[in-house]
Amino acid sequence: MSYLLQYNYWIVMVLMMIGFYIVISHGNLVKKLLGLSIFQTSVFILYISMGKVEGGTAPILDEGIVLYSNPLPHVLILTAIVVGIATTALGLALVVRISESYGSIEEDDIQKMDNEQC
Amino acid sequence: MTVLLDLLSWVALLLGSFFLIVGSVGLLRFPDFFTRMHAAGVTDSLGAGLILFGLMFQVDGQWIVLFKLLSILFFIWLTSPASSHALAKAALHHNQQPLLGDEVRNRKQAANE
Amino acid sequence: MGISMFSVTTVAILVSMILAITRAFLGPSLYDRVLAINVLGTKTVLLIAVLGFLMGRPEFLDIALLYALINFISIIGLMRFFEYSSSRQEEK
Amino acid sequence: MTIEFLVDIVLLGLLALTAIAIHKTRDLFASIMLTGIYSLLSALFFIVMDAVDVAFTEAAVGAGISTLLMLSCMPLVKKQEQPSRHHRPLGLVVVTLTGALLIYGTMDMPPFGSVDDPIQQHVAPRYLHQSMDEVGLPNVVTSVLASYRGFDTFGETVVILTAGIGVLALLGFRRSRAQEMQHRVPAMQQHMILRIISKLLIPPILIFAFYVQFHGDFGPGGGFQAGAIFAAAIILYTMLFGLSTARQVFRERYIHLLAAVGVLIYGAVGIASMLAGKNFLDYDALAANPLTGQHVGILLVELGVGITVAAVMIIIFYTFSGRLDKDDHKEPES
Repeated sequence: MSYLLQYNYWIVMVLMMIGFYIVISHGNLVKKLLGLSIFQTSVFILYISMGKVEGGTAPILDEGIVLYSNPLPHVLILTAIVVGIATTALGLALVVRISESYGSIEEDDIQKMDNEQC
Repeated sequence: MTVLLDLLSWVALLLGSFFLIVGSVGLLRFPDFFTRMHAAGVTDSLGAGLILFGLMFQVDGQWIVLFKLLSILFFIWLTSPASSHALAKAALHHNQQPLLGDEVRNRKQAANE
Repeated sequence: MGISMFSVTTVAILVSMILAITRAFLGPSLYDRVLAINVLGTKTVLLIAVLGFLMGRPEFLDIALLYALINFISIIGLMRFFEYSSSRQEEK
Repeated sequence: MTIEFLVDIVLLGLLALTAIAIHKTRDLFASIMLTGIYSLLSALFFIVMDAVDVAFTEAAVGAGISTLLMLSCMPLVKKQEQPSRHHRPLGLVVVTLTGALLIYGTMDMPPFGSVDDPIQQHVAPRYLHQSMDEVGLPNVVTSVLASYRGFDTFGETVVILTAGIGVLALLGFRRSRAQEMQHRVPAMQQHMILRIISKLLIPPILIFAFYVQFHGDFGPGGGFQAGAIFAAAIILYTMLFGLSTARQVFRERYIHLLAAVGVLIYGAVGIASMLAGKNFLDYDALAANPLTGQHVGILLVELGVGITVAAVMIIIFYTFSGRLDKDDHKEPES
């Protein structure tokens, strides 16, 4: 039973590794960004899971409620999500520039063109 | 009074849940895109409507909650037909023909369109 | 706490979400997937609303409202860019 | 176990399935859609974990804006992914090993959801018990975000501004006329019903954005979310009526200016509190009564964040779609 309580963390690790695997195994740059965002979201899930208190409620103070979940991870992740989209946007801008210069967003093609130029 | 409200909630929520599941089974089982669209409509209109109505009986004097539920309902009922219509139109323009037993009727409808 | 009406509804919504997400995974054409996502979005809105009541803090319905809105906008985005890029691919 | 536990398990299972489906799908459009579903499911998960503010942000930013940005650059790239020529068994080995090590690491973690976890002992009780006296806002997340960790949030806002500048630096320059003619996205002229419905909806969405902005002290919401919602409304307008029309309504020049103004407001509040003799971003100095000072400070700071986020998101979307739809050769006078 006590191991079942770690279930959240296990799934988070699995998600993280799927994201990681997408980043390293796919040659397509957009797909790599998608993998990165999966990785990112699973880190968010890990943080938020740690902040949960059994029987607690959302950290918005109200009369008659004593147990709240931890607000600190929420703050960290809230800003991280917005920074995450900033990095995604920058990555996409790079992908667009690459596709305009090389005509492809596949890693293999880009590598080949680079080798031919040398 | 509360018993009556609870009863109404139970009925609305159970019916809503039933329609949600029926709609999803249809979405999964129907043979082509346009029939699936029909199944999806059940979820959006009856399922969402009944569940939100069921919740409305439970607001317990918090009028702001009632207002929010009503605006969600308004929003869903306004947007989902619009997006379904646009989706059907887009699908039809991109060679997704409805699957019909009667091929002639199919042609006729396409001509009328 | 016993069986409350909210928990029954939650389970029903979860079941129907699983069915709809299967269609999104299978969906032969892209339109099937868009349709499944649209339905899934509506169900998410409902689930957020019901969870608010289940946890006894229904004032968080703002999130459900936001989701209804974002769902609509992203469906429009999907259709717009899909139509455009498929028409461009046909030209080539 | 309770119903919440069931929801938790089902959502995590669905998340894992969605991630695997993203890996399997070759069609990039479908992958992006599945990523949208993934964000949506994680937003739901955050609600179950009581993180309503995070769920709000994830729904607005992760599921909304991020998906739209991904989609808006899709016409520029090929729709289908090429199968990678060399299989990478090494990658699988690395991933499995790392995953196994991480899971081994979780064995030492304190049990999930317990009140005695080390994480619950440190600063969290102080925030929960004393923020009402020190800051005076019911939403603890907002008081930590804008007041206790105000300097951190200032940094995040600057990061967002930097990302906007970076995207402009990469893609902002104009291209030759011939290239421009190649990429032309027509506005969605044939979708009359969508246009009318959206016209009806955009004003309520903007009002909702303001509600989220100013209600953030008392419920879930705040500058980040409100900015994203505001931007989403304008993106909706841009998609339906074309970039040139949108550029006439929301001039690019002013939006560029606003992105900087948001950060300036934030910084100015900090400087003001320094001039009043306290630390940078110590809002107690802004009014005679510390609580009033906190209120004013948080309101201004959140406003700055909201303005910057909205402006940067609009800039990024304009830049991406300006890359494709140059249907505006009659550029509004510059």
